[in-house]
Amino acid sequence: MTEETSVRHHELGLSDEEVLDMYRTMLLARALDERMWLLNRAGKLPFIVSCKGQEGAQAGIAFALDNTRDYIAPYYRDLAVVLRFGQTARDVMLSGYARREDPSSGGRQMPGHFGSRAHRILSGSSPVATQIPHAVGLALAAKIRGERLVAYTSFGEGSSNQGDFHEACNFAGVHKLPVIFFCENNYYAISVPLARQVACERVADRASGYGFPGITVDGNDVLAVFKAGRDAVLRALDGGGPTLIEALTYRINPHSSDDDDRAYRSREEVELAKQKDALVTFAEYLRQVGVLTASNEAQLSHEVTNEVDAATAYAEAALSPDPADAMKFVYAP
Amino acid sequence: MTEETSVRHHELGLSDEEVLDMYRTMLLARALDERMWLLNRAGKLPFIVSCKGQEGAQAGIAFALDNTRDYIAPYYRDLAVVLRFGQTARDVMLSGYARREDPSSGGRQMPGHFGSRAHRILSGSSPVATQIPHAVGLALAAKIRGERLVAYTSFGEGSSNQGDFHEACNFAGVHKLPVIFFCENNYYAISVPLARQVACERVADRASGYGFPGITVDGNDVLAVFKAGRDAVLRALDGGGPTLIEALTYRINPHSSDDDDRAYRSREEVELAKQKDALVTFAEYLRQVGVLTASNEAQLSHEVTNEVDAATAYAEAALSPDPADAMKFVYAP
Amino acid sequence: MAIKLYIDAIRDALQYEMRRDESIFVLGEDVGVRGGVFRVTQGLIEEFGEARVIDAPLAESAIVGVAIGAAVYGMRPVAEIQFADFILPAVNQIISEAAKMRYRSNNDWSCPMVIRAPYGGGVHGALYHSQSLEALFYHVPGLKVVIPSTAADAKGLLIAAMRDPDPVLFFEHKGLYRLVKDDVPDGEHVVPIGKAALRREGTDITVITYGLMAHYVLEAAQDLEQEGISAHVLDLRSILPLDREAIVAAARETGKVLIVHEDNKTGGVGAEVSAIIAEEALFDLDAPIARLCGPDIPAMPFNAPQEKFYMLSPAKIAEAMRQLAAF
Amino acid sequence: MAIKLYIDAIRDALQYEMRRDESIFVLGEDVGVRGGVFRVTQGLIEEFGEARVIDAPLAESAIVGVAIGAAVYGMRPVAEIQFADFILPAVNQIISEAAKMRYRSNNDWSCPMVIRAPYGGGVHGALYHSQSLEALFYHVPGLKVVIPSTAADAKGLLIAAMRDPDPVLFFEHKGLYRLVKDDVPDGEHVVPIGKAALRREGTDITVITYGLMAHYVLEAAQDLEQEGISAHVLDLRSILPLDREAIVAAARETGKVLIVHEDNKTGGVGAEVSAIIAEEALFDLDAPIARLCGPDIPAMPFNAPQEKFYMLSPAKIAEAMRQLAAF
Ligand SMILES: Cc1ncc(C[n+]2csc(CCOP(=O)(O)OP(=O)(O)O)c2C)c(N)n1
Ligand SMILES: Cc1ncc(C[n+]2csc(CCOP(=O)(O)OP(=O)(O)O)c2C)c(N)n1
Ligand SMILES: [Mg+2]
Ligand SMILES: [Mg+2]
Repeated sequence: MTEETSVRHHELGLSDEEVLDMYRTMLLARALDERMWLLNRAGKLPFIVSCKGQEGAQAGIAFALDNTRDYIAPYYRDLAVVLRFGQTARDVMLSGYARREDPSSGGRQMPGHFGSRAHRILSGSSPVATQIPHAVGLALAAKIRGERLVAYTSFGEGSSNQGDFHEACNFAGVHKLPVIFFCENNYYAISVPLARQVACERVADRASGYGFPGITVDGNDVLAVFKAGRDAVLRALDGGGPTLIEALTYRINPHSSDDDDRAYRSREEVELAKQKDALVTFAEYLRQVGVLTASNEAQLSHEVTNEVDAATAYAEAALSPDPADAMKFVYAP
Repeated sequence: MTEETSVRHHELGLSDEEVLDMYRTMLLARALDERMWLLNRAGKLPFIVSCKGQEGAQAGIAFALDNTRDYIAPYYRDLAVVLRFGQTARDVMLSGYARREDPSSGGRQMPGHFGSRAHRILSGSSPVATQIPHAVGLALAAKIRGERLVAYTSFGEGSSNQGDFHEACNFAGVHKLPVIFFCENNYYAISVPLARQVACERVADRASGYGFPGITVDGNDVLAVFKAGRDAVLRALDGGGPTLIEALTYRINPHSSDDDDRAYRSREEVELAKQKDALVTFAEYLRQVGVLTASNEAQLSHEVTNEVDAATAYAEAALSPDPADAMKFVYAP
Repeated sequence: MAIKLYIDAIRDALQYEMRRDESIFVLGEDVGVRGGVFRVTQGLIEEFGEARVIDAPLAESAIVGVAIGAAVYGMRPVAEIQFADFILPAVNQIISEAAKMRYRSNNDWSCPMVIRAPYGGGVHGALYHSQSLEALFYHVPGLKVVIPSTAADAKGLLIAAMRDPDPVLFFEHKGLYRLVKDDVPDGEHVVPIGKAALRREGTDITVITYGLMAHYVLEAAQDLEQEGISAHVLDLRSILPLDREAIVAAARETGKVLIVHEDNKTGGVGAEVSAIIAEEALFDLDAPIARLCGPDIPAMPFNAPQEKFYMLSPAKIAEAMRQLAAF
Repeated sequence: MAIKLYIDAIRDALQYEMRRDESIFVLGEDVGVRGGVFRVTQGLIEEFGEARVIDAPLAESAIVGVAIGAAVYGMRPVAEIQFADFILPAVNQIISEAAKMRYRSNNDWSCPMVIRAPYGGGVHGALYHSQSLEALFYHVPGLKVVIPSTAADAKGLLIAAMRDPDPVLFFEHKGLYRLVKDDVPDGEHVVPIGKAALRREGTDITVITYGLMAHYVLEAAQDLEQEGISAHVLDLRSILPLDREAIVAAARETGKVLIVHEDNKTGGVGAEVSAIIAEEALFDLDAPIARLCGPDIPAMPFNAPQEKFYMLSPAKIAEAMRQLAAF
């Protein structure tokens, strides 16, 4: 492993272990995503929503947060984020198969609707952007209680058009709350391209309407995202208020397993995005700086595959929820 | 009357008659407002919402629009705007008294809920900010139909925090629609002062989140508002899209006849605002440039008083709606 | 006349009416290039262009609010809400604005528009892509709410909705899109809003229902025929306004009433239907008015066993019908 | 015990509970310095400070959404919606989020919070400051909906709501604020949510009601006493959950039922109450189940004659009671 000061992640104060951990998280997210996609195509999982192409941005921001302290209200693509916050491959597969043991919802919700109180991952729903005020409320509560933490929430660029985004940002801005608003701008909201969806040049421009900084980063540059995230976290903890971070990324797969993206974007565009994929470029970086070697790379890949295999086998064999248990937990038991 | 080129309103292409008309509109709005307030205190009108202090900004913008062409979706304080668009003192009083003949609502709505199809004044409701997307829809319809016009909508700074403001601005921005978003920033939303309400420095800053210009003008400077309005109208008609104009103004009266503002702002602050009141400062300007003279000023005042008196007398004597007519017009007759 | 899928009948209605009336335009999420996530609007952008088939930004309150603005201007917008579950951000625009525009302006302004939304479950849609939301709207004066169960009705009611002078919510059961097909008249075909359809005459029990459940009820009725139970089946089609006369007449026909809907029971459409009967036909009844509905849980779970638990089926319905007949 | 105004009882509940439980905080428009537009929260900011009495920006969806975020963290927010009419922009947060948080997370997360909102008419509030909105919510599993009619209940139910592990909508009739006063226990006083109150025993007819109408019904009942008509009066207090047993028992008591509410009739709470009775006590009835409600119009007009036309009154109610008694 290298020691030169010119190594970017060292400059950011990240150890080789940490960047390797980041990479591992991305790899695991990708492997899970690809496996679930296959299982969907094989007719085993009725529905899948994919994080493919966004793992780099997700790992960058997730590692800027403190997964033993902060609260997150993620959106449905944030697989790498929730893995960092403690969900396991098995948890994810249990949700994919809608099993009784699914920690997010007991098989009640679609995959991608993460949740875990133990890991401070707030349960998410399908209507987009509703989680954004929740993060603001978490931050407000922490402020009232005098607890030092950050609340993170993520959403797509299309979802930044919802009223809830606006109202939540303004509330957080007025009360200078420790919130990280993380927009994963993947250029499409289902079929609608950025220019037909968002009227401003950059989603980050919206921050000026709420009196806090907005920055745009290359979402395929894991370390740039990490840095933007860490700066925002430090500001937030210092009482400096919220930050809006826009990560430019790309959704490599169709919107969901029910979508067919050929109607609305060219294959060339998708191929180009695959070349910029952080999973490719970050691996290259790690090889360059000697963190990733032929041997640990093979081992990582082996481990991740085993993890996904084991998770799949476990979830496949796990029990479905009891039909009548659908009546439970409408209210406190 | 003066002819020098240094006269501001001439530079703007406004004739003496036009600025006098502006002033007359402001004066009439003020006189109506004050009369209704008195009638409320006398127990004759159950509820009043006031435009006092905002007439200058309203006259400025209203005269920048074409009242024979444009559509407006005004908010409850826009008395001077609707007068310019064709509502009369009598109409306003009929609404104050909730009479059958009230053209806005047949006595169904509170005063300040203007509406008139003949004058292209869209009927308004009480929930704030809902009119903002309506203006966008009017502009969209005109665009589809190929008709050349502008849609105007107004709202307070507090209401710019509603989701509907955000969603409407973005829609208009994406489709480059001819909309004027006019924010009358009077520093309070009922009791909540600007700094606790709006997280950014200027409401106009929000425009950058929608890819169109946002400008802040002194709302007591009638001509500055007019100029900003006219520039925006020209841009809109040229296909340049929407503009957000923030007019800095002040609400001299309490929020409504049910409010008591002493709990939340000092008398000094209110007194100071009264000195900057456009009704005072614009009159001074008009006197300076010789448009307002001792004689026409007296005549104007006399005319306006007569108009308000006659309107009051008419409305006072007018019939109330028939009780059972409350069942009408739930659906098309 | 041609046999058409429910989904194709809806597209047919849109296309027919857009050709006839230039003021109609469609807006919603992914309705353009993508042709809608269910492909209801497929082909429309090619025929009518971007100006009349608008891919709106992801903001339901704006979709409805902008449609209102266009409607008051004189256009006839047809707004699509991608899933009925996502109509909730637009509730203020629908209830405070669209429903009250005519009333509040004393008939000066009006708001002729249609809001289409796929609803309903049984398609692995989970909590937020399966809900029935009609109970939210059917008590709101100023709105009309339509729920067609056949392809012919889907076309005829949608055309009626597009011609209606007032706002109409048009709920399409997504399970019907490609499940149901029937004879749909070509060209002009209008089914008046507010009239229920008697789907089956019978003498022992009356079943009142709508939407996908109309099919399940008819299936159950057919099975029960063999057991010697004869069911009278009324399909409401419009739940605001409700067809009071048809409801009362159907109840009187047999004196035993079962109301069936997919939406959860408490406060659902069945409550009002039952109340109408209890008000107007109480002494014609030979049995308590029964309701068979979705359970009172927040929504339908994703996993198959619980989704099945939530959903009614012809078998569950037949069982309730048997019990009523035996009363 | 002290005689207190309804509004003071509500403030009493907030103050008592905020002193007892540090996790309770209040947020809403003008609730701080202004003490609320009706002065319900007057004095709270002075006692509890800006951190626990928050003047929120004018954005109802954020008020509810932020409250949800605080609730899941472990706080107990009490959000005020300035007028019930303005709850509509927050419907998505209430129905999609608050009501489903526990269910969707399989009991992992929960959302203990209260949303207070003044509702109701007869106060010159016009179309948008007079509405009854309970029909929008009482069919939503996961929510509780409470409407107290007395000062003592207002206090006891609000304390219960603040201690409830699930989201509670608390509707306060603005006409009651300074109209009604009664004996309110000092200090600790909890009225369990979900239990109706029998306000009057009678033998001829049963009237089921809630909110301001409970007072009008009792007034009418007193008048009718003189005419020899004896009314049994049930005040629901909680409309979700409804107290089924109490409803059925009250209906059986006299066999003649009138349901009275201010909200418009179609799809209102009365529909479900009627349906419950038609389901469970049909053969105990001696008359059709009657409903006397606001008319089915979008909302209550501003002008006095039409407002009066909309509003029920003791006289209108007495007339309906007489008719039912004579049946
Ligand atoms: C309120 C609401 N409206 C519509 C949908 C349907 N929907 C799901 S995801 C999506 C697009 C989201 O796009 P974006 O916010 O850019 O996120 P991405 O999926 O691209 O990551 C839409 C329209 C929804 N879930 N919620
Ligand atoms: C959705 C909604 N919430 C709350 C209210 C109650 N309300 C009426 S006006 C107002 C303040 C509006 O402030 P601002 O937008 O600044 O306009 P201003 O009255 O100061 O001109 C409030 C809270 C409302 N009418 N609508
Ligand atoms: Mg996107
Ligand atoms: Mg203001």
